[in-house]
Amino acid sequence: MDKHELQEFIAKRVAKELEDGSIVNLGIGLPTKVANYIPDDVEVLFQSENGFVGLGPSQTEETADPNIVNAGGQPVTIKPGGAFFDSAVSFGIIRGGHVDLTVLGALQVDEKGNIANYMIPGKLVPGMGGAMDLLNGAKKVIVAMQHTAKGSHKILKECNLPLTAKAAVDTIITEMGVIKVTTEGLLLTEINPEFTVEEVQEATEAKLYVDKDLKKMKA
Amino acid sequence: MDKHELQEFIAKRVAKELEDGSIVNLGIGLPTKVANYIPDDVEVLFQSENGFVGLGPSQTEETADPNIVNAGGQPVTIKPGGAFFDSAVSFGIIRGGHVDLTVLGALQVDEKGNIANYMIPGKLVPGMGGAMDLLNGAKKVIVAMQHTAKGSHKILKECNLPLTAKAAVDTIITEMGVIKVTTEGLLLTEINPEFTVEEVQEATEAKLYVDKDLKKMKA
Amino acid sequence: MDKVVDIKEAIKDIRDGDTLMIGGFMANGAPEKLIDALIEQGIKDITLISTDTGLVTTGSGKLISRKLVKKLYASHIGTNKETGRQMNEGETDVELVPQGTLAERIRAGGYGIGGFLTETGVGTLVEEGKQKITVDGVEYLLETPLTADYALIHAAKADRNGNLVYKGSTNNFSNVMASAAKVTIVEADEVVENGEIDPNTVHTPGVFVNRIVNGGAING
Amino acid sequence: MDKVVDIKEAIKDIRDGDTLMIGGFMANGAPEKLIDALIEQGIKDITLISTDTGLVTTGSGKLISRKLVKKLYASHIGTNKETGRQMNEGETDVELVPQGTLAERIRAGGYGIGGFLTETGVGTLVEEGKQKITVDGVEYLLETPLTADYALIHAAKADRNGNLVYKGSTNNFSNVMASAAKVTIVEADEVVENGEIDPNTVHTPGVFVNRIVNGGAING
Repeated sequence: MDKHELQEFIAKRVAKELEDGSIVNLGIGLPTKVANYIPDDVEVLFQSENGFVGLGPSQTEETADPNIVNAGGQPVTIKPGGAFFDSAVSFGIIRGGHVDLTVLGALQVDEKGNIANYMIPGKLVPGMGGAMDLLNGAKKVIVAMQHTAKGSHKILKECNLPLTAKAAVDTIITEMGVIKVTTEGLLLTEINPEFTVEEVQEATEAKLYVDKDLKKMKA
Repeated sequence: MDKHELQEFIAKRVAKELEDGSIVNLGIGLPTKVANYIPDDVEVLFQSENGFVGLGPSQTEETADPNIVNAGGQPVTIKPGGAFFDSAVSFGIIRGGHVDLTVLGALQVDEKGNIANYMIPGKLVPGMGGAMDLLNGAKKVIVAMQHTAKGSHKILKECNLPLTAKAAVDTIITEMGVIKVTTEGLLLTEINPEFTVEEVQEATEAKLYVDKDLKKMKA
Repeated sequence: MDKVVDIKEAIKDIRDGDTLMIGGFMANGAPEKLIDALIEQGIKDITLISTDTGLVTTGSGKLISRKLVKKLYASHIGTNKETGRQMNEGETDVELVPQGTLAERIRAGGYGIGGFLTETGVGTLVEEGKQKITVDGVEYLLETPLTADYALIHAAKADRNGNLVYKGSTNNFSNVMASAAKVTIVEADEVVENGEIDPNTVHTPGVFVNRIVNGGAING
Repeated sequence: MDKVVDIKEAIKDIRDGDTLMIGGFMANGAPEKLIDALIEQGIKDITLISTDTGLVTTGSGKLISRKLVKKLYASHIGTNKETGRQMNEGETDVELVPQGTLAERIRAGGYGIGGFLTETGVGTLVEEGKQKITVDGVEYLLETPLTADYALIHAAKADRNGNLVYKGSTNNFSNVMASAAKVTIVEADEVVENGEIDPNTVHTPGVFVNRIVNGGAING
């Protein structure tokens, strides 16, 4: 799989985690692609942290309404039954536990569920935006990312970049498998049949426990 | 003057304190009457703490819109240029210092500007409603009340009823005069010509300082 | 998502001892039909959070009059004489909360705020049992969040997703209460399809609402 | 009360070193004409509070690109490369604030809240220099209010009293910023008479607004 295919594969698998009737916030980048793969029998409301629920599909320059953009600043629509509000309400929704699921990318995740995804000191400092609030506030946090960064480990014993949040991640979904963060450590519950458990462990710094009921990962 | 005339006299004098362009909150009872005496050249916006600015006149049963009541639960109107909001915004306006003036009644006021107006322990405990917020939040606080309660002092050296707020009152307006709360004590700045300074002092437990520029109180 | 349910269905899991937030300001904007249905269903020992207790025969006051409330958080109880009597005779435990503090504590409960600092109540009985925190030389009370098992509120209009529109001064505490309960139940005078409420005019987003009762369709 | 003024009049008392809040999310809903007029007037050493710094050529980013900002409070600066460069080279002092915390700190500033407790940022660099408070066994950061000398915001519509209506996602930080500045200046695409905005649909009450510029009547 090339990078594009990898990302679509991950997004498709994440989409299966979406529960009917839930409120979902998707981060920028790979997580945004999840919206393209929602199962037909599942209705979710997407929240856009800049100020609405009912986020609809991206628009072209021709169809764009300049008054409606997503959290990436791109033109989108609002679906029937959506609502606009200000940033204080939007983050009240997030921080008050009214978002059922958030899907975010990460630079690093560790076996305690710590996550680093907003800065590389002295190099890349885009800022945390709404990520810290989402990680603390959302009922469930899925990290969706490629398993390694050009071969370097991203799933670590302990993050060494500045944290975005402590003990916040519930599930990690990569092209290699699905990993749950448990109090005992990282539990591999699904594996992409293209890889062996040994290969996944090799691509992971933290120790992986393997679910006795390990399943094949299907996108 | 009978009780009714006294109250109208006080309300008229208070009305002269209203500044053009200001946001004003009037308490229930005597303070409400102030709205009837706004000078022609003065435009004020009244806030109703249950959720709007632009409070208009009271309505009869026939003209009442059941969706619009004032903080006393009575049917009123909203004036053009007004706005409705929820209680959190309403008290944000109050606590954030966006109300220029509040006029409230009191059971007791003292020379430090302390005020008691929400309970008589074991007897009358209606609750503070929005009074504590108004006393702390409004830029200026006028107490409008009869000078004594059937002869008993209400303007004291020190309040002995549970306080509604500490050091909150700026001005006291009664049928006898206008008293400013200063760091040196209570300063009588205007006197109703029907009374002598001695009579006002006698009706006041706290020591009154008399302004060297003492004016006649006109309603 | 269609959150519209029958009124009996909407409230049937409310139990004795639950904590309820009930909207309305002197019963203006109170969910009268939900309250009546609750009385009919029969529950007791409620912890009630309501800015006032309406009048003896309106709003949340109806629960007080029937002695169904064990503990009350309110800012003003002067318009319902029965509340004062129950308080003075020790029948009901009443915590008086300044109205702005009450609204903000409820919002904090709904918005994930662990507490907030306010000058309201400093130097008064409201201080009792509260932590005082000084920031930049100013003394504040630390007020903590309020949440509930159920919020019962009224709206003029709801769509099926639960987006709400209020009229006039009837919003008052309803908007913040909607956010602060595990289950928020709305009595709406009118229920419309999704898309029929302009998303720019929604007062309470449907994400805060769990069940909608069509109040306009209920007799009486 | 007629708060409508000429654009030059509206901003003429803004001085070097003042603290400005500027609305907009990646410049969506930013008061572009007010920002342009401010650049033309010529000020420097601003303390800027803005959730992001737009792009290099839009929104509050235009002030960054011209090196007019001394200190910045923002949640995200990734879309304006010049902000990152100035931060890394020590030209501009940048305090990164989580977006929800930023909105809440501004609201606290406008609403008279002395501070609030949040779990956001616990265990991260955001903790630095902040008081930690434990309530019921949960550790929170005490976040303090933000206020400004001026707030510069955009609205779709304003009446002469300053009641504002936004469209779509353009509200974002504007509503809270309006409450938190000594002087709030609005660039409205349309100005209407009092009474022409339904009081039930007002997003920001005019009590928070001091000056209105009719953006629709200005060329360019």
